[in-house]
Amino acid sequence: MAIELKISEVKMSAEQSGKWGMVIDQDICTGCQACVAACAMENNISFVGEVDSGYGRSMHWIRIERFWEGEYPEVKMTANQPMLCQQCGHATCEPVCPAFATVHSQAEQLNLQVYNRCVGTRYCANNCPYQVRAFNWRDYKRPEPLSNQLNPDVTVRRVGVMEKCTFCIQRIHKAQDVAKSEGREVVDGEFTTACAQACPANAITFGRVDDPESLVSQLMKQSHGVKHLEELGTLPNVTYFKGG
Amino acid sequence: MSDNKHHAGHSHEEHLREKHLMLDPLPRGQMNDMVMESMLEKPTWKFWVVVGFLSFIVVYFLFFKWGVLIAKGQGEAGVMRPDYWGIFLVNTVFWIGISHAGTFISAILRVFRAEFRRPFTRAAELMTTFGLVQAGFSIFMHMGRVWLAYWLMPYPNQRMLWPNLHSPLTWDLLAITTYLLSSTMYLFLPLIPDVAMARDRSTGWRKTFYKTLALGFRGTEGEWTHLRNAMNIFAFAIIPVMFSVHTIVSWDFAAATRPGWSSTIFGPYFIVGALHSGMGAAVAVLAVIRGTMKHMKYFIRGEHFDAIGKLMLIISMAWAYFFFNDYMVQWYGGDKWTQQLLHFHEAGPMGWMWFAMLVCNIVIPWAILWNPKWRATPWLVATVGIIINFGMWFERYIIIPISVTINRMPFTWRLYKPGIEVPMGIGTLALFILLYMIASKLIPLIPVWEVQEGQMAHELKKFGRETVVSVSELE
Amino acid sequence: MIKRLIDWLKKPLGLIAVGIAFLALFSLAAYGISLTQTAPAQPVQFPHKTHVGFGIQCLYCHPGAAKGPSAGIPTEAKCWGCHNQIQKTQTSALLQPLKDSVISGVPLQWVPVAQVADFVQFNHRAHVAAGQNCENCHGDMSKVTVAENPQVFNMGFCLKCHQTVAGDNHELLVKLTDCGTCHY
Amino acid sequence: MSNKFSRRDFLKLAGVGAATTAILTGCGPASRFVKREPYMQMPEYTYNGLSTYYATTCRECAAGCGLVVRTSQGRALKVEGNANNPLNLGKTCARGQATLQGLYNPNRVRGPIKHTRGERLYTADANPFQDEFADATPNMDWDAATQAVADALKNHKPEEIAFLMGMAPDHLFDLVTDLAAATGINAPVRFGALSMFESRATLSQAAENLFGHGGLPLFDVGGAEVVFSFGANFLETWLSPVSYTRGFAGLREAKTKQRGTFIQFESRMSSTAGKADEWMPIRPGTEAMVALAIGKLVSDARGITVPHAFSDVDPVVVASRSGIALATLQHLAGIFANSTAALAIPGGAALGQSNGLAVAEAVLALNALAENFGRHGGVFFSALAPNQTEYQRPASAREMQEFAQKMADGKFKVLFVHGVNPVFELPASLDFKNALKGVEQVISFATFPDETAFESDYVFPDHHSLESWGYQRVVTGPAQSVLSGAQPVVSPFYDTRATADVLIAAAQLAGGEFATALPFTDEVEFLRSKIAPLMEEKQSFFSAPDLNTFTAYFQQYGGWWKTSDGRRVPNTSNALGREMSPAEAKFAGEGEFFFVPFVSPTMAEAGANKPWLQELPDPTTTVMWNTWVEINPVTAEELGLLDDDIVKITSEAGVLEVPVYRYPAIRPDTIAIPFGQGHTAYSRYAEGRGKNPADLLGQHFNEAGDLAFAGMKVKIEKTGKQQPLSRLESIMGVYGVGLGEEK
Repeated sequence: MAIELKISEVKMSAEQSGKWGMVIDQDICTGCQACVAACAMENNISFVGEVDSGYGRSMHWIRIERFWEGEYPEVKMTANQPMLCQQCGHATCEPVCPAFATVHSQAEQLNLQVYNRCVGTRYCANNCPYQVRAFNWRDYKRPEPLSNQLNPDVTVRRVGVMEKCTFCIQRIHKAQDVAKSEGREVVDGEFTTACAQACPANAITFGRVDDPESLVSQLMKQSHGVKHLEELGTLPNVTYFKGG
Repeated sequence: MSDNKHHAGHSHEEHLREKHLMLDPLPRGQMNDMVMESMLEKPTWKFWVVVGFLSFIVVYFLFFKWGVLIAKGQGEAGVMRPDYWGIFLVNTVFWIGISHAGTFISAILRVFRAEFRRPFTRAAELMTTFGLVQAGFSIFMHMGRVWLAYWLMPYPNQRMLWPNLHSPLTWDLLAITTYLLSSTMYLFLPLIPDVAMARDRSTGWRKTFYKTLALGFRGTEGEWTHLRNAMNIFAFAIIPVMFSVHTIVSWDFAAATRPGWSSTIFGPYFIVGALHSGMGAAVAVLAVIRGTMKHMKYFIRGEHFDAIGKLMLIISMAWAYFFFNDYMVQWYGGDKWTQQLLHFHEAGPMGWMWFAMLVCNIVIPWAILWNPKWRATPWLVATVGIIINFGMWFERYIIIPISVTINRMPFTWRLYKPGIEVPMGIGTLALFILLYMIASKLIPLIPVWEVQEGQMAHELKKFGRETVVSVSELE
Repeated sequence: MIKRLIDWLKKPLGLIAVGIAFLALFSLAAYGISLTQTAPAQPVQFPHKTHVGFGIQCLYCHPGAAKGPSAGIPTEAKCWGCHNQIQKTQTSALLQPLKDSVISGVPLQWVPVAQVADFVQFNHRAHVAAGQNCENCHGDMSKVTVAENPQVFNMGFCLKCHQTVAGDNHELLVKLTDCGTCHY
Repeated sequence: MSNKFSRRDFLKLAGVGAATTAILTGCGPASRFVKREPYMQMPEYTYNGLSTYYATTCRECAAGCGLVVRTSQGRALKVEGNANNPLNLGKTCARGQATLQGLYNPNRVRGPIKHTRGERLYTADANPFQDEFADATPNMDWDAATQAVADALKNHKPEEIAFLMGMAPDHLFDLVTDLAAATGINAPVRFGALSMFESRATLSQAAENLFGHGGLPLFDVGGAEVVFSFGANFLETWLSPVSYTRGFAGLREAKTKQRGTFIQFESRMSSTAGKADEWMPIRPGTEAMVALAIGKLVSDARGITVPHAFSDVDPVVVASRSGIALATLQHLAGIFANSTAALAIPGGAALGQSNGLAVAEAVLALNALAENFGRHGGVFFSALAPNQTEYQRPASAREMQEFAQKMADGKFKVLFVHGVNPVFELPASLDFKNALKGVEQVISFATFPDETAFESDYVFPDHHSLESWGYQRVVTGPAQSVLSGAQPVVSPFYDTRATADVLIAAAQLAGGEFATALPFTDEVEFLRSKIAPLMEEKQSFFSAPDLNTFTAYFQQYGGWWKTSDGRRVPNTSNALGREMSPAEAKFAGEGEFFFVPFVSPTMAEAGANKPWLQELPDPTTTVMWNTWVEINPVTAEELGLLDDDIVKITSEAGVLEVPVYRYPAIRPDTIAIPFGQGHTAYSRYAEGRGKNPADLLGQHFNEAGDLAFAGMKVKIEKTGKQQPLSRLESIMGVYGVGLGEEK
């Protein structure tokens, strides 16, 4: 009991700000899908085939949204909007999971998805206002030898399990491990997520939001940053610079 | 049965006796025999054909398809982003709703001493239990990894892991389990005198069966006192359980942040909805029992349909109130996504269902049940009951897969197309009917002691020229 | 015929026969289940206790434990590097598989003993760096021939130690009991 | 356990037990115990569980971006950008990321095969999740294969031997060039569908006409303030997408200057045009006159004499022909005129028309007007790669037509094909497949069982690019002179062999001048001979005292590049003096619709065999796994077409049936189809998926010899059939279809 009490105290104080955050500049995002591919390659995401992907079952952890404004010839494509798990400080997915499979990481201030605890009620996905969770609707097999490229640092999910963007937590852990073995702190920009790493336009910046010196904190201070659906009180940790 | 009682008499009195079971008493022994006869009657070939057909559906559509679902994953069903919840949860809510009627009829009407309840409390209570079984099946079908469902139960483990008590689904599980256990007990308690009666009138394996179930009940005064006390306690205790269950089910939706779901009125709205569908299902079951089983025309009469019909009408009105209340509250909430959703309900591709829901739940009940004559016509009321159930199923379908189509990320909106849920849902319905059919051959569907108790309390008294029904207070 | 068989089965002797058949089937099944819990044999009956007895450090053969997530199985070049110089082991029948493997270039197939589930991301380095000795988890290798797993590596085992280590250090406790520390 | 009870018996019993268990427990925990193989000899720099990173070069397109591949225990795990490489500075595109899906593709050619033309190289089952191999079994060994190549070289006259190679100017191209120079065989021809759709010959020819000197222009988008792009899809597949995307980010990221303005003139909104501030839905064929009109209006706005180049054009006529109002033209000219760093880029479909060369010249002339040559944010000639003396452009479509004609005429007896899939990539009207019949012996070095390999007599599979040595010249993109280096990051997965090794060995076998032309023991020695001269270069990113160290650095850094700016400034003295024709393009074929094929931004020409590229949504339509035709919704309504309706598109060259995507940002008189799908081979992921718009293309060229791929008019007919397109987007949410809000 004592342990739990302490943990909840940490949570109360940590709700003010997250630890890891991201800034996405929609003005320079070209929608090229490099982040989507990089994410899939890094995180062992299954492809689902034509029929299922057309039926809303694709497993992209990050998707690029675009809408249209106006009618031809005055039509405009709205700025590409990469949508991924916002790693909310006060996430709506967390309280509804009956099994604590989606929990808040007190140490890293991320929304975790613990695959092996997930029983597949899909309540979290239902309750996610950003609709960024992907469910393993089937056992999507990777035919041999495609499985050779699986990243050993990321659990391969099986049927019936929810999954979502983790802010490449395996890279966070690896960087922390390396830094610790060298007796120092993780330096800003020392590592980044797969999507930010790939982005040819450098539209994605990842880093510590609790470090005022970090690049991502500096960017977040800019006035044109917005957070999506902030009015729901989710305290998202991804800031968007709108296009134009 | 009432034929041989046709002797010359006062016509009004005669009319009353013909109409009201409570005023048309038969000796206890004769009623016992009638019930035993209806139960032990050798089933016709039709019965076996139906049982065989239902068994096939249950085995193939429910269990085999469930195996397929487990082996291949939820992709076999029609769920996807954003409709993560589909017909399985529609059915869960639907069956829990149905199960409410049993408790309502049995407990609330018992508490309020509604005398017309007496012959069919058993049938209604069975509905509670059997309905909950289907609800349980449905919610387990919904789970992605059902083999790990036991993780939702709090049990001590070295991992320091417990179910999340913030989650409405955990409350749900606790509520439904409580409800299932208490309703089963509440079904069993009034059954004891009847199985004791059956024990004394049967031989062979049935004797052993009833003997086991009767727990040695002999009908002594002490036993009756204890039984009555227990039943009274349960009748009072189960009412809040019943209300809580569907309120909690409604919180699955109301506690979520989705447009159209986070509505404060959902609790009572769901309960009234549950009673609506439950009464409809109960009246349909009664009509089938009355039509197919021997001697049941004596026990279940027009007056019962009339009384339930009145209840259905009132509940329909209450439902209509809550529906429009919910609609208005959401409409005036001014949230653009909710408004989009409300518009989608009526004008979207599933708009027909929204209108069908209103017709089935409001227009048809109101149009038919206001008329006392129609209300006393069993087949008509039963048809209305079935139509209401369609309407209520539509209501849940609109609340779940149709409402989750519209969310705050328009890029993901998609319309739900059911898959394996349909046969599996039919499987649960078949299992429900099958359980009823088996129960009709195993336990007395009419609580004879309760009927007799009522008949003893009722008498026709004459005050001057007026014949008046008087009910003496029971101990 | 069948009727006679059934009649016989109803007699005491028949009942005993049914019982025995049932027991046999049951035991076979139990054995089968236990088989899935029993590791297959190792290609070489590697005597850990002998090697430890010579004073060879764990990290000599499993240097990965101090460097990264996986301790690793030593390469055959490493094994043969020593054994090639020892007259006795050059000809030992027990070491024949190793010799064959070195000559043919087909690696030995070891059966890993200490395993965690694939949804657990275990890092040896952090544990070694935190001062955990190998035997805390892997047992005393100076006592066993073929390596055995002294305990089941389940979550209770991990958590118990994590809690003990964290003690009153609250920040450390949060880190060490965070789901995301091991599961991602 | 007694001695009598042998291990074999034990295993038998165990088997029975296991079977019983499987039945009783319902096939429970399948394999609880695994086997692990240690390294026989572990490289000293590696540890179990720690990754090793190798620098190499991306070969998914010809740009030559540097990669760093994460490997662990002999498996390649993740492709990352090489931060050192000046071309891509650590970034990659989606295709680069998916390279591994090619390396571990389930349908690779597994070894040398003697093959009957037309036979399949893998079974047709297209189940993307099926596990079993179904590939053709190698039926010869590499000695025999080398002998076959040697025989082919030796037994034919030099002029009867031809090499057809991929677009990338790589070490193999140099090797074959050397071989050809020494032995007199035909010089290798390089081609790729991308070069066709990029119209590289046109760009180079236009530069020559204007500046008196050919070469690939480099547009410094990042330094510009105003960018006018005439069809150049530089954020998708054009020339060097990663470096141009970085340039675009520089244009938009207002660090030191105003946020740059970007205007795109294009008949359909490509994903590049989608990022533009203003998209000008210009009528196809009027690009040249619009560019000239803007030039004239800019001159007017600046109050200078209208240069000769722009004097022939009448903006009023241009406005009526192009569909851009005169006021808009003036407004655009104002933007261009008022900027100190304006840039105009010609490219894409604008050049793939009958007057493509005129378009390129007119747009380059605009740059001359902006006087941006050699300036920050202006036009340069791309830096030449270290071992290159002039720009070697890939073959134009007309040259490919001539090549195919020679094949059909029986002029070539032996054809070696490497790194290109002409049967798929060339327009069907060119009929390369039939032309192959005129060649006695076709030897394919295909890594994947593509359409050309299906039509070959031998398939001698090369390693996948991640298993190969090599280098690749960076043709355009960075300011520096760059040679991207490649090295194997994993050992070959199958029994494949480097084509360079095969050719060297075969040349030795063939003897004579072949042997003296390639006096190397293997590919690596050849590479070293090519790299060695770089040691002498000044301003080098690294230097080393001896060749071994130098090559080691070359591998470690993933190539070699200079630290100095190698871009050349064009001589623009005559650029504005030329007479330029404002004539419209001519369109071939009958029909009411302009036809614009464009390269799929996610898949390009060779991505279709990678399942994750198939599942990447197209940036503009979000369609996955299929081909679509973009039709303006108004046109669709007139034709009675809805989304997913299959239409029959007829051109003078062919017929194609494609499902409709009602695309709001395309001219009503234009339809567009992405190129990249429609394979009839090339692995289970590519085969039978979508349609190839090249089937509709006729043999029409512009003045520079590039295919006038956007110079066709086509007819559309409704077929009444339907095929649902898999989209990531919601039709309801994005287009409001099915929400009950339709008119």
